[in-house]
Amino acid sequence: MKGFLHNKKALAGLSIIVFFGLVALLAPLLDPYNPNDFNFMPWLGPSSAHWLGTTGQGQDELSWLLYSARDSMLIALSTAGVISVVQLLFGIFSGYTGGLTDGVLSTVTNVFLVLPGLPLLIVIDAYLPNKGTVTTVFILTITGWAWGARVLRSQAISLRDRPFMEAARMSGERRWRIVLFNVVPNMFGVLAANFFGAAVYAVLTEAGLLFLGVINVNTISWGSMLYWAQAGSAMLENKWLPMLLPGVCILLLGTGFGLLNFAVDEVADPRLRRG
Amino acid sequence: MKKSRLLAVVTSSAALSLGLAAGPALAADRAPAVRHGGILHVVMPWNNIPDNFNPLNPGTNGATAGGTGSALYEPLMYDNVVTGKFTPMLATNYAWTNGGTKLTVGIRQGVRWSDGKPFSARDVAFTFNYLKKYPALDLNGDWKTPLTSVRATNDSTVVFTYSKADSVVLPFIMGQLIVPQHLWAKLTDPTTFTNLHPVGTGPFVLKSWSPTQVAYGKNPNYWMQGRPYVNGLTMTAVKSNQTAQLLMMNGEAAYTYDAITDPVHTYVAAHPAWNKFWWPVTGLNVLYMNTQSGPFSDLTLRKAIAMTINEDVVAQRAYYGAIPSSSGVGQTGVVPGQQAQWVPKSVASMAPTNDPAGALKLLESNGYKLEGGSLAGPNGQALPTFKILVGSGWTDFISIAQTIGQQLQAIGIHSTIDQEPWSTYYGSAQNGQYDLLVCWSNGNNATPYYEYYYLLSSAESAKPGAAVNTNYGRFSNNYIDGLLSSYAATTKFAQQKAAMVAIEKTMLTQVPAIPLTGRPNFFDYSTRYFTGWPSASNPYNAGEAPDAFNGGAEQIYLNVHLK
Amino acid sequence: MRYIIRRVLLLLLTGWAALTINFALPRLMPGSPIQVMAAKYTGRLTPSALAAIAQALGLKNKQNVFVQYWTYLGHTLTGNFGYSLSEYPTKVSTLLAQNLPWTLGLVGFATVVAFVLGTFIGAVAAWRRGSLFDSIVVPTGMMLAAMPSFWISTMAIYFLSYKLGWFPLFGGSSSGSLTSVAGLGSILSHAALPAMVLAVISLGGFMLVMRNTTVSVMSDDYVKFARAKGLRNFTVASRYAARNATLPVVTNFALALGTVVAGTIFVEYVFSYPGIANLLYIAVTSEDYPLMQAIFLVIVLAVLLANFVADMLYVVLDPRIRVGGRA
Amino acid sequence: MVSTLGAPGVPAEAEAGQVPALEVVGLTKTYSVGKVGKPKIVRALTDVDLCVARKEIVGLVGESGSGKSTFARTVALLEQPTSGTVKVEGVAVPSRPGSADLRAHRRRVQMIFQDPYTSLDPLHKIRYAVGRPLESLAGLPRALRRGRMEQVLGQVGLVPPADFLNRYPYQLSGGQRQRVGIARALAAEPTLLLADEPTSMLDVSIRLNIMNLLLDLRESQSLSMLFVTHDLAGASYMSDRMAIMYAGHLVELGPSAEVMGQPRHPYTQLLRQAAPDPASQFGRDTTFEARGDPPDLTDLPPGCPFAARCPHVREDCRTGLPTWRQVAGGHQVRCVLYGT
Repeated sequence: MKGFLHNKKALAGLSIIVFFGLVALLAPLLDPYNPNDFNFMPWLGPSSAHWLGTTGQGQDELSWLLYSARDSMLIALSTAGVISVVQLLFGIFSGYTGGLTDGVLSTVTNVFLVLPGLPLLIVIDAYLPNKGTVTTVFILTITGWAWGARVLRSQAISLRDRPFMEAARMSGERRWRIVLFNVVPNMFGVLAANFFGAAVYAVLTEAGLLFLGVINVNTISWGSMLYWAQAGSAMLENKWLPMLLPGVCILLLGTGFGLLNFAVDEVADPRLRRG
Repeated sequence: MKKSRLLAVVTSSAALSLGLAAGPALAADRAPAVRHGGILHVVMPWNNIPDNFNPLNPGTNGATAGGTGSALYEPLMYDNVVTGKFTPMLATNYAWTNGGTKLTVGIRQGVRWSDGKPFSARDVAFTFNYLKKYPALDLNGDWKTPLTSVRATNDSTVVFTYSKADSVVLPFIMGQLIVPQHLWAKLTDPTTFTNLHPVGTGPFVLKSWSPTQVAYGKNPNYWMQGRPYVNGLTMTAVKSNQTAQLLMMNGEAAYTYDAITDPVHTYVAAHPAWNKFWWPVTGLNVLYMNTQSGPFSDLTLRKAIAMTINEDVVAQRAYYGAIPSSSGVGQTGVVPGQQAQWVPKSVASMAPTNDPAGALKLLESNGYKLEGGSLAGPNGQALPTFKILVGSGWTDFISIAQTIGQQLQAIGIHSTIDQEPWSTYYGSAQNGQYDLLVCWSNGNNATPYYEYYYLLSSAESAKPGAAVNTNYGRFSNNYIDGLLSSYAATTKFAQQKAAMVAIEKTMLTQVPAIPLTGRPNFFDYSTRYFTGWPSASNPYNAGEAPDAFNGGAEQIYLNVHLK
Repeated sequence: MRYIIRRVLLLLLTGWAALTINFALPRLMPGSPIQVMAAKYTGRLTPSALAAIAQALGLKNKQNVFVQYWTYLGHTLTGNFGYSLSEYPTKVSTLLAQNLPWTLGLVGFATVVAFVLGTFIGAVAAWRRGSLFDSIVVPTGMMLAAMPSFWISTMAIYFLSYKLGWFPLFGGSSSGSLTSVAGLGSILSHAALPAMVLAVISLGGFMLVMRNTTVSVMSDDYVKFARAKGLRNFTVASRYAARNATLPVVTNFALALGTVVAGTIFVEYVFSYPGIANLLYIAVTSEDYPLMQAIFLVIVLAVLLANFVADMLYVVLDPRIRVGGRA
Repeated sequence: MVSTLGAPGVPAEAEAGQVPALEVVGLTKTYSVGKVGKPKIVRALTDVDLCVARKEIVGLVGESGSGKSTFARTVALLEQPTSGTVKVEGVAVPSRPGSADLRAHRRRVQMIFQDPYTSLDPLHKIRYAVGRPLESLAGLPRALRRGRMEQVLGQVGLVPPADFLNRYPYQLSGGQRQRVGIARALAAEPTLLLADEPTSMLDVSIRLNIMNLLLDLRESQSLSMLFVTHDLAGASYMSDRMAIMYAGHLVELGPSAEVMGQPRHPYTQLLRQAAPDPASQFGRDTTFEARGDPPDLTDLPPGCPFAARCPHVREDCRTGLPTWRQVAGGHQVRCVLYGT
């Protein structure tokens, strides 16, 4: 942990995440207007009343931009959380348990790895009746868990053969306790790196799905901001701020999670550590 | 389509006889100097252009590959839904006799197919009988009407015989594209036939094809002397609306059919002198409520919602003022172009005004209560949060839903927007699985009849749980059904109008559905190189799309010419 | 040998599972293509026209699902994908043939550029670990990897094509004839911007993976030893470190193909490019089952084969695997 | 108990009617490996009999792959025996032990692992390693645990014990870690200790310390011990008796001085040559000069497993497994060179 905080990439990533986290928490206080308020003239330019102007729908751009941090943080953290749990369970059941379970689960992973994720997302989304955050997290999880699961599986396999697992058995530990207190904590480094990797995936993919108009574009989020900018022909209205800024925010948040992923990797893998 | 329709002698319509007398409505005839030449570039947001020019094939691009129905093949007459006029094409005249059960159509002489073979009434009869043989090709459902036979009595006459009178089939008969008997009689499977070397009577012939572009050249055998003015036509598929728009803005194409977002400030603003659009309203966007069961079966609630929604704001938000709203007299469901003829002053004076406060009073006097910002029903229970169903990706409908949702909060009705992929959206609409639905109306025509028929007729509704065809609100009322029948039962304009007026009043008093905005044809054009376009002042067509298969776009190809 | 047999079996098993999912997914989708079409024509098609279309598309005769599955497997093996619903009556195979070359060209070019440039930059960064160059490369790679492809595409079109007019606005070419010199020039000028965007967004991943694997390899004893022996930096870097680090990068690349397709969907969508990824998006949104299945299949097979080739490459390059198996 | 020839593992005390700490009879362990449909059987242990008397240390010696570790792990029930019986203090271990049986077994039998660097969970403090057996095996009330932890750490020479309780494994040296490993094994007060090459991963200078610690513990805690090693000299220093294992078979068994001084089995002689001076050589890795490789355990020849490498090999060696022969008091060998 100490090494982690001395890592520059970790610090930079953490600062970005904390920044967006604060914006997300304080959005109702920071927002000059309610982002759902459509009562302004559409496509106003930047002014003292609307620092970034208004959308084609007549909403205040700045309020939308700030409030959107909530959606992205929520999606990123909850998707990454669910994906981590799935990957962890997978790692334990496939890697630690081994045997036939492992064979079946490994094949499932391989199938998910070769299926093209984005189209699969769109198809599954079309099948689901309710288009809320839960749905989004669900479909992002379905298509996003397989990559990290492989890593966790091999981590679990290598843990399974470590002597301290046998030492724990000799100490009379029950199986579930070994899993909980010896296996899981030792997977934590990989798990954390995967968590941040999944967060990058979630942020980018959700924004992409919103941009394509596949999931609920009434969400106040950066992806839907881009969707509406595109749909409202912001380009032809010569309004480039509403196209530029949400993208920059997505990019920054993604980079923040990416840096954390990288840093955790570096700290967890001594070969990548400096000096 | 079990409708009882009685004889309707359409020739009694003054408008129609005018159209016939004038011959092809070629407005540019009067222009002093018409320059010939030039290639007209058309752009469309199609994915691909199929290598198939089969005019009878349903396909999915509105029946045919780009230009098949407008450049290569022709109908008997073009039915202009804006003016109600028929423009003779392969037919020159028609008459109903035998109590409205016999339709005699005069066929134009001197027409040749583009391969040089002569065209005659036998080709027409062949085409209709072909549709009977292959029902999959019968897009207009001609053989689902009381039609019993189609015969060519000689080279210039075709006779349609009906088992009983049906006045409303005429637009469909006249709109049918005609194919050459000498080529099509040999086909074994016309439903999957890919017509790679099309032979038609239209003004153009196919020159080249690629998945993204087709080029057409002048048909040397074309029957109309001196037409078309242009030497050729290209149609380009660009996949996205926005790209089509960009090409139009840059003057790289002169004609497209595209619902441009905020056309005045984007497309027109780029070159105000050239970039024009004419969006004639031919239908409606409607807020449907399930009147069969649930809270919206209560008239009070429907009325209050209608009073609360400000259609002008809705139209402004969704279409940036480019399309008229259905406020005021528009609440009758009669589109603006038809109002002068079909809406009398007595109905116009009943036109409601936007009045959320009045809506609340009406609700409260009927047992509803506004408590803590939420509306409670007469039974004391708060109304649930309603879902407004729209199709995903349709930004205009989503904007409409957003605006309505916000406006309804004034009377304590809360809603969320349910955005579904197209098929789910349409399936839910047909199965009544929605609270509130933003959808189009059906039956664009020159009179309000079909609009009302599809919107309100019991025949288009269904029992709970069963799917409806077009009456998504499931409104069912014997009085309305009677009025619709009486319209079809008479040929007298006064009596037809009386039926329509009664329905208009019902629309205002019973609120079976709430008209929101007009639904136009999205015709966009550029006068940079070409002139002679249709417009509000010269509506020789209804602003149809290049892939329309009723000959609408053909009117444009015949009339535009170099500046 | 045992390893190869196991790989082949895995290939077949995964292929079959993907085929089956491919079969099941569209059948799980709600609604029907007719409803999509009705919605698409927003009231301009009469109910009888819809009925006629349904009949022509063969959507009325319902077969037993197992019969359908059997037919599907047979057709897939013989490459008979039937007719596209959204472009009826064009054959799916025709559409594939029309669209596949565009994507192959675009993705091929972009990936090769990204791979070559990315591994080179990554290797140099690893070698000059902790230098200014390295400290720029890592965050830059991170940002490139977090770049939303649809956004960068839109921005590129807005500024480079629309504002500056340097590149065409859309499509694969502007000329009808693609074989002429002008046609070729048109193809290249149209491909330039989307290919650059694709290359830029895939660059980051290659850079970072190459950097990290090289750093790991460099801490291995034999590289340390080679350096200690006084071999020239360049020799060590190219002979020992880079070569051993490239192996995992190559296998990663094979797996990453699936992800590349996702990025390509956005790029082709925004650029209206006539490729297979855009076609897939269209197929999915218009519920064109046969087309969707065929494209899914093409992608799955491509990824599977790439993985298989990478596995075989492993056998050739890493003798340890020939003996035992991998954990 | 029958004659010494019939039951070679039984030491003299057992014959006197005293219940041995460990009594293993006919222990066999096989693994199935390879493809489905065409499995191969690896015979890791074949029909092994061995007894460890109270307070006795028995050295189990063999080269790597000989099955000596498998023997210890099977006795510890980390592996399921394929057949044979294991009795601890006269109580037979159930053939399909439940978790309660396992805990009862581990209460009495504990194991010291080879590698002190990987046998401690790096994420847990020493307190956890030593404390867990107190809770889950000994069932010691919470209040008493700390005292017992300090006591047992003191016994293995980690002083002051309180300091070590809160350290992480990475803060300890290799020798200290192995002491923690021994403390962990001792915590639940077992009667039998299975030491699986406890010194092989340690620096030579520390090996003797650990061995002496184990010898002291035998005295102070009245422990019996199975000392598994590939180091003949180390085994002779530690053990009362030595058992030589080859390819899953015991080939020679006897008092350490006897086996060391007069090795009888050709294999033992081979080992002995590799470690010339027992007094100075224990602690150094011994290597064997052997003709040929150890046999493939999946394809054991029917006769003496050592036949392929044996300089004195005879025809009858290849046909049947030699029986045990008594060569001196308590010294037995399984070789045809010695008369029945």
